[in-house]
Amino acid sequence: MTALLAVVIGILYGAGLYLVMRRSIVKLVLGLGLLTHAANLLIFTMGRVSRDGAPIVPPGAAELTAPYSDPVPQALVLTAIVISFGVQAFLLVLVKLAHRATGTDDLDALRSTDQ
Amino acid sequence: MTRALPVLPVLVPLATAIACLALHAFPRARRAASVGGAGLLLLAAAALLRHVDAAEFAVLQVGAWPAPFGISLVADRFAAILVLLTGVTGLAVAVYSLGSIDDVREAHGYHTLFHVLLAGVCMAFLTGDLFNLYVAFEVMLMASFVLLALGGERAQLEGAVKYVTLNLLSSGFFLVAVGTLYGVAGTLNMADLARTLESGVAPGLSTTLACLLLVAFGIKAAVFPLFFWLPASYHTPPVAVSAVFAGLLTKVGVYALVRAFTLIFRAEPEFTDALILGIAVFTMVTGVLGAAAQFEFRRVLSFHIVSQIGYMVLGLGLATPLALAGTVFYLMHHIVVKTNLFLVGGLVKWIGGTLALESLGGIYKRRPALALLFLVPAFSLAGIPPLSGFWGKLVLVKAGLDAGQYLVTAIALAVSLLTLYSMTKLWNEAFWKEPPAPGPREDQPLPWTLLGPVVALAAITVAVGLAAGPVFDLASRAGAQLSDPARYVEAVLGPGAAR
Amino acid sequence: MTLDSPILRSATRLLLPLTLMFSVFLLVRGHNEPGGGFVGGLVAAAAFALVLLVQGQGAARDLLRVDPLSLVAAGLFTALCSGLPPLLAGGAFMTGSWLKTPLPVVGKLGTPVLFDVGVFLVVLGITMAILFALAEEER
Amino acid sequence: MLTSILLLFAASSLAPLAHRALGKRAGVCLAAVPALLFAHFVGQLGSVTAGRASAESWDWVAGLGIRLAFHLDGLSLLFALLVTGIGALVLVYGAGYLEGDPRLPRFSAAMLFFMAAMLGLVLADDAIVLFVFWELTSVSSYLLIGFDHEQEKARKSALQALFVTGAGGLAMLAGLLLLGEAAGTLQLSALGAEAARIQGHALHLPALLLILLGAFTKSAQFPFHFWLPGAMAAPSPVSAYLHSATMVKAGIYLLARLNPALGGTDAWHYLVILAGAATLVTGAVLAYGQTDLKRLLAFTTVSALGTLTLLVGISTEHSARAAMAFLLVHALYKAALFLGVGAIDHEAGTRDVRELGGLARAMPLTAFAVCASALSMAGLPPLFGYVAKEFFHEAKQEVPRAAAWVSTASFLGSALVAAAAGLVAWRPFFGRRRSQLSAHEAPPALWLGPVLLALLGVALGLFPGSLAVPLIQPAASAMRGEPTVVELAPWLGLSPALVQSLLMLAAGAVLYAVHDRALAALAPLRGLARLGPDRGYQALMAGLVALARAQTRALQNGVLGVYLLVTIGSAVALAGYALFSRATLAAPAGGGVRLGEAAVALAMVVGAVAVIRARTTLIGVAALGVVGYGVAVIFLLFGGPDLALTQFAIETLSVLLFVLVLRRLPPLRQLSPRSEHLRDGLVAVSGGLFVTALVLAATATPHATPLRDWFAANSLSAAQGRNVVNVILVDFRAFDTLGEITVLAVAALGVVALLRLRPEDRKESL
Repeated sequence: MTALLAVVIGILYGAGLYLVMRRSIVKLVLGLGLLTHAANLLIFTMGRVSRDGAPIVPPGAAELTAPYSDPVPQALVLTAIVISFGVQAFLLVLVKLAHRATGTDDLDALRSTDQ
Repeated sequence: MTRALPVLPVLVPLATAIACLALHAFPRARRAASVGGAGLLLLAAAALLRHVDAAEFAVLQVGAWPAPFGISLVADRFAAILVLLTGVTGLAVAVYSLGSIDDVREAHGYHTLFHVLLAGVCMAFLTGDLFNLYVAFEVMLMASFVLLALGGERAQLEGAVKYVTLNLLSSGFFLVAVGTLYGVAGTLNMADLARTLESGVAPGLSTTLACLLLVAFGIKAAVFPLFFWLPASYHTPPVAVSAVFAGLLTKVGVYALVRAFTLIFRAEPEFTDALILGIAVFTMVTGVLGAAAQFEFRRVLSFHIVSQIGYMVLGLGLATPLALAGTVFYLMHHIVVKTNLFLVGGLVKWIGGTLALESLGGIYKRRPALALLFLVPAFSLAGIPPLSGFWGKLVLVKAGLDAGQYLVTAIALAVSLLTLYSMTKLWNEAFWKEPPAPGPREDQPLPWTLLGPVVALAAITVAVGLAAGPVFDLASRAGAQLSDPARYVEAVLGPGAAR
Repeated sequence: MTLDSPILRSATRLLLPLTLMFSVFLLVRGHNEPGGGFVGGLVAAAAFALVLLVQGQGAARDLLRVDPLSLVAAGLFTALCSGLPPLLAGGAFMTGSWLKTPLPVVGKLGTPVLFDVGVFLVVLGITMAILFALAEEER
Repeated sequence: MLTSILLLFAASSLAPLAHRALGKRAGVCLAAVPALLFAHFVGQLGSVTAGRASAESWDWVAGLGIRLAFHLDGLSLLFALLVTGIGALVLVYGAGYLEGDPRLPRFSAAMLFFMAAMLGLVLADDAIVLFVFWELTSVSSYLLIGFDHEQEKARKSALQALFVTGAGGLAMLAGLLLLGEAAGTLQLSALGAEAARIQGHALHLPALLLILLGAFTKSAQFPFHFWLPGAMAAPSPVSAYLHSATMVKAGIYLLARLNPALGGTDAWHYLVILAGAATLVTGAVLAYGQTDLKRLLAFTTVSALGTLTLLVGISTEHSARAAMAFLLVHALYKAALFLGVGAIDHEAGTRDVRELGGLARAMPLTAFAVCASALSMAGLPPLFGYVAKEFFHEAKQEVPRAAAWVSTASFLGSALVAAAAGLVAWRPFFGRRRSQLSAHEAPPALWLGPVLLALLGVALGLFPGSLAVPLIQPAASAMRGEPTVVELAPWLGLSPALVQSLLMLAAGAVLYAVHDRALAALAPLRGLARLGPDRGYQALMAGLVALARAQTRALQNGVLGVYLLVTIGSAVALAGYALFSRATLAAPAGGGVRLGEAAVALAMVVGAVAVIRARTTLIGVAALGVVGYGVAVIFLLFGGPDLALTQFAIETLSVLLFVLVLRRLPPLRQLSPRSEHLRDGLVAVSGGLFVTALVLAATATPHATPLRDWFAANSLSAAQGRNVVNVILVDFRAFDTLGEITVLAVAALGVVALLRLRPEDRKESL
C-alpha cells in the first residue's frame, strides 16, 4: 500500500506543481490546495501506514499496546491541516481582492511591483 | 523566573497581541499596550541573553515532558542574541508605528498582527523542535501575509500574491522535509535529530533532506535564486511594516539555515559547505546588482537585503568558528541597520511625499541632522569603519582569507564597494540634489515617534562600531557554540547524550 | 442571501441546541475518543452557520451575542492562561495539572482540557468571523 | 594622541553650535583647536628628534588582535604638524571664503572631521586602526568634494573620488590582513623588525600588491590619477587642504610607513618607482596643458605625488631625506597656491589664466604669497623648494634600475612643472590688467594663510639647518626604520645637481614662453586625452548599470510563473540530485492493496487530473474536494479517525469558502503558450517523481519509533488521556497547537480586515 500511496502522492505533487505554475490566479490557488493534500498524505505515510487501528488506549488498559498506527504523524498532520486551512482562507480572499483590484485573473499582468 | 526565560519572548508578544485584539474598542489603550508589550519583550530578551551568556544554554521543556518527547525551547547565545535584536527592532518599530500607521489600519488589527509576528519570530529562534519551527514559521508568515496586504492597495495585493505564493511553497518543502525526517529518524527534536543522523541513519536521505531544507530556508532567507518574492513585495506596505520585515523575516531564514547546517546536517560538509558558499557568492552579487538598477528608495534597500544575506550565508559556508562569529556579528549589525534604513526611508517619504528618487532631493540642505541620521546606517551597511557593518565585513573577510577562499573574499569586498555605490545613489538623489518640486512637509518638525526610533537605532549602530570589542567577543562566543554542536545536544538531551 | 421559511426556522430552533450540545460533547470526550476542541469548534460553528444561512446575519450575530473576534481573543487567552499557572509557580510552561477525582459525564478535568476549550473558542470565533465577513461582502 | 583626535572630532560636532553662538568669530575659535594641537606637536619635536617615539594603546577588538594604538615618531610628527598647522589656517581661510554662506557651519564641521580622521591616520599604530581612519578620510572628503552638491558635476566628482579611493581601500584592507598574517602582528611600528619574515612569506607578494593598490589610488598614482582633478569641484579651501597636506598624501604616508617592512625588494622597486615616474610625467604634462589655475595646480599635485612615490620607491638614505623634504615643501607651497588661487577666484571671479592679468597692484599680499610659493614649486633658490629639488636630483642617481628612464622622466616633469609655476605666478599678477577692474585685495582671512605659508617656505629655504632638519631628519629616520642623518645648508655648492636644476629651469622657461602656442598646436590632440583612464571609469560605471538593468530584466521580471519555475526547479534539481546520487531506492515491504483502497487512490488521481483539466472554477473546486475527501478516507482506513474527522470537516468548509469567494471569477482559461506547458510539465513531473522516490526511500528505512512508543506508554498514565493523538495535541505538543490557533486567529483577522478595509476608506499611512 505504501508504494501505491507513494505514487499517488507523487501524482498529486506533479499536478499541484504544474497548476501553480499556470498563469490563472484560480489555478494557482487550486494547485496550492493539491500540494497541501499531498503534503499531509506524505507525512501520514511516514508513520508507515498500517490497518492496525487508531492510537487510542482501549478502556481499562493502562497503555497502548501494539499494533496501532503511529500517532505522531497524525498529530503533525492535524496541525498542518488546520494551519493550511487558515492560510487557504486568507489566500482565497487575497486572490479575490487582487482580482478585483487589477481586473484580471492573469498573473502575468501583475508585474507593476517588480522592475 | 529564570526557568521561564526561554518562553517569555514568545508569551509576552502573544499576550500583547491578545490584549490588542481585546482592546479593539479602545484605540489609545491599544497603542499603549503595543508599545508596553514591545518594551517588555525587550526586557525579557535582555534578561534571557544575560542569563544565557553566563550559563551557555537555557533549556525549557514545555509541559515538563522530557526531551525528545515534548517540545524543547532552547536558547543558546546565537538564539538569545537574535531574540534581543527582535526586541530592539520590535520596540523601535512599535513606537514608529504610532506616528506612521493610520487609524483605519490600526482598527483592523495592525498591532495584534505586529505582535503575533514578533511572537512567531521569537518562537522560531527559540524552539529546539523542527516541527515546532515549522509552526513558528507559519505564525510569523501568516502575520506577515496580513500585514503586507492590510490596506488593500493594488501594489500591496500584487506584491502579496507573490510573497504568499512563494512562501507557501517554501513551507510546503519544509513540511515535506520534516515529515520525511520523522519517517527516517523517528524524532523531531533538533538535538535528537543531530544525534540520530550523526550515528549514520540513512546518510543519502539525510543529504537529500538537507538540500530540501536548504531550499525551504533559502526561500525564507531570500538567497539566490530563490529571492524573487522579496524585491517584489517589500516596498509595497507601509514603511513600518517594511522595516520590521526587512529587519527580521529573512533573518529567521538565515537563522534556520545556520541551525540546520551547524547542528543537524553535518554528514557531508564538503558538499553542503561548497554549495552554500556558491549560493552566498551569487546572492551577494545578484542582490547588489539588482539594487544598482533601482530608482526607488525601498527597492534599492530591498535588493540590498538580498545582497547582505549573501554575507551572512558566506560565513555559514566557510564554516570556521571565526566565520560563524562573523555571521552572528553580521546578523546583529544588519538587523539594526536595515530596519533603520527603512525607517529613515519613512522620514524621507514624510518630508518629500514620495520614495521615487527622481522626485526627491534637497533634504541635506534643509535638514542636515536628518541627513546624518541616514548616513550612519547607510555607511554602516556599506561597511565604512568604524560603524558596525565594517566589523562584520572585516571578520568575514578575515575568515575568508584564513580559509584560503581568496576569490570569494575578493567578491565580497567588491560587493561592499557596490553597496557603497547604492548608498551614495540614495544620498545623491534624496539628499544632495535639488528637488524637482518641494515636498508636502518641507519645514514641519518631525514627530518624535518617527525620529526617536531612528535616532536610537543609529546610536546602537555607532555604539556597536565603537565598542566592537565586547560585541565581537559575544559573537565569537556564540560562534564557538555553533561550532560545537555536541554541547547543544547535551544541553537538551542530558550529559553523555552526544557520546 | 437567506433561505428563510417557517419550516427551516423551526428546524433551526430545534437543531441549534442539539448541535451545540454535540459540539461540547466532542470537545469533552476528545481526550479519550476521537473529537476534541478543533472538531467541536467546527461543529458549533456549523450550528451558527445554519442560522446565518436561514435567518440572516443579524439573527446569527444576535444569537452568538459576542463579536467573533472577541471570541477568538478569549479563546487565545484561555489557551495561553491554561499554561501559565505552573510558570508562575516556577515550573515549565504548560505543565498539566489535573483534578484528583473525575467528574461525572465530563471525566477528569485538567489544564489541558482548559487548553482544548481555548482551541474550541478560537475555532468557533474564526469560522464565524470569516463567514460574517463573507456574508457582509455578499450584500 | 587619542585625546587630540577626539578633540578634533568634538570640535567637528560642536561646529554648527559654535557658528550659531559665535557668529563671525566662530571660524577663528574653531581654528584654535588645530592651532593648539599644532603647538602641542611642536612641543613634541624635541623628544622625537632625540629618538624617543611616544606611544599609547588600548584594547579595542581583542578577539581579532586589534588595538587602539597610536605612535608618534618623526614621520607621524611631520604629518601631524602639517595636518594641524595647515588645517588651522584653512579653517580661518574658509570662514572668510564662505562668509555669509549658510553652509559655513557644515564646512567647518566636515573639515574638522576630516582633520581628525587624517590625524588619526598618521598617528595610528595598528594596521586596522589606520584603515579605519583611512576610510574616514575618504568618506569625509566625499562630503567635502561634493560641497556644492546642487551641481551635478560636484556630485559626480565626489562619487568618483569615493569610488576610486574606496576600491583601493578595500584592496588595501585585504592586503593589510594578509600582511598581518605574514608578519604575525598588526602593529605598524613592529612590522619593520619582521621584514625578513614578511618578505619570505608566501603571502608577501599578494599583500604588497593589494596595499600598493590602496596607496596608489589614494595618492592618485597613474593610472588612478583621474579622480584628483575632478575633486577640484570642491571649494578652494577644501582643495588646498585635501591636496597639500592630507588626503592624497595618505598613500605616500602609507608607503613611507611600510617601507621598513616591505621596501627594498625587487617588486617594491619596480612597482613603486615605475608608478611614481609615470605619474610624475603624466601629471606634469597634463598640468602644462591647463588654463584653469585650479586644474593646473591639481595636475602639478599629481606630478608631485609621483615624485614622492618615486622617492619612496628608491628607499635609500638620500631618497628618504629627499622624500621628506619634498613632502614638507610641497605641502607648504601647494596649500598656499590653492588658497591664493582661491583668493583670486573670490576677488576676480575667474581662474582662467587667459582672462587674468595685472592683479599684483590690487592684491599685493596674495601676489607675494602665490609668487613665492610658485617659485618654490619651480625649485628656485633660495626657496626651500630648491633644496628639496637638489635632494631629489641626488636621490634619483640611486635608482636601482632603469635610471636613465627615470632621470629623463624627472627632468621632463620638473621642467613642465616649472613652466606651470610660471603660469601661476606671472599670468594673474603681472602684465596687462585684463578685466575684473573692481578686484582688490582679499580680506585678511583670505591672505593670512597663504602669506604665512609662503613666509615659512622662504624661512625654511634660508635657514634649512635649524628649521627643516629637526623635522626632516626624524621623519626620514622613521621612514628608513633606522637613524638617518640629514644635513642641510641653504647652498649646496656647485654640484651636478645644481647644474641639472639650472638646465631644468631653463627648459621650464622656454616651455613657459611657448605655452600659448604649444596649447594651440596641441589642441587637435585634446580628443586623445579623453581616452584616458577617466573614460575607462565612465565606461565601467555605465557598464555596471547596464549589467544591473539586464540582470533585473532577466531575473526580477515580475512573472510569478517564472519565479515559481525557478524555485521549484532549483528544489527538484538539488534535492533530486542528492537523492538519486546517494540514496538506494527499494520498494517498501508489502502490506498489499485492498480493492477499496485502490479505488480511493484512483479517485484521488482522477480528481487531481480533473483539477488540471477543469474549465470552470466550480469544477476545479469540486475535483479538489474529491481529492480532499479521498485523503480523509485514507486517514480513516489507516487508523486516523481524528484526522479523518477533521479532514472531512475542513474539506467541507474549504469547498464552501472556495465557492463563496471564487464563484465571481471568470472561467478558467488556457493562458500560457504550449511551449510553457511543456516546460512546466517537465518540471512538475520531475517534482512528482522526486517525491515518489523520496517516499519510497524513506519508508524503506527501518522504522525508528522512540517517540511513538513513549507516547503510547505515557499517554494515559502521565497525561490522563486515552486518545493519544489528542493528548499529543493538547498536552505533549500543546505548544504547536498554541501556534496553530494563533495562525487561525490571524488568518481570520486577515480575512475580516481585507474584506472590510477598502483602500478608499484608508487614510494616508507612511
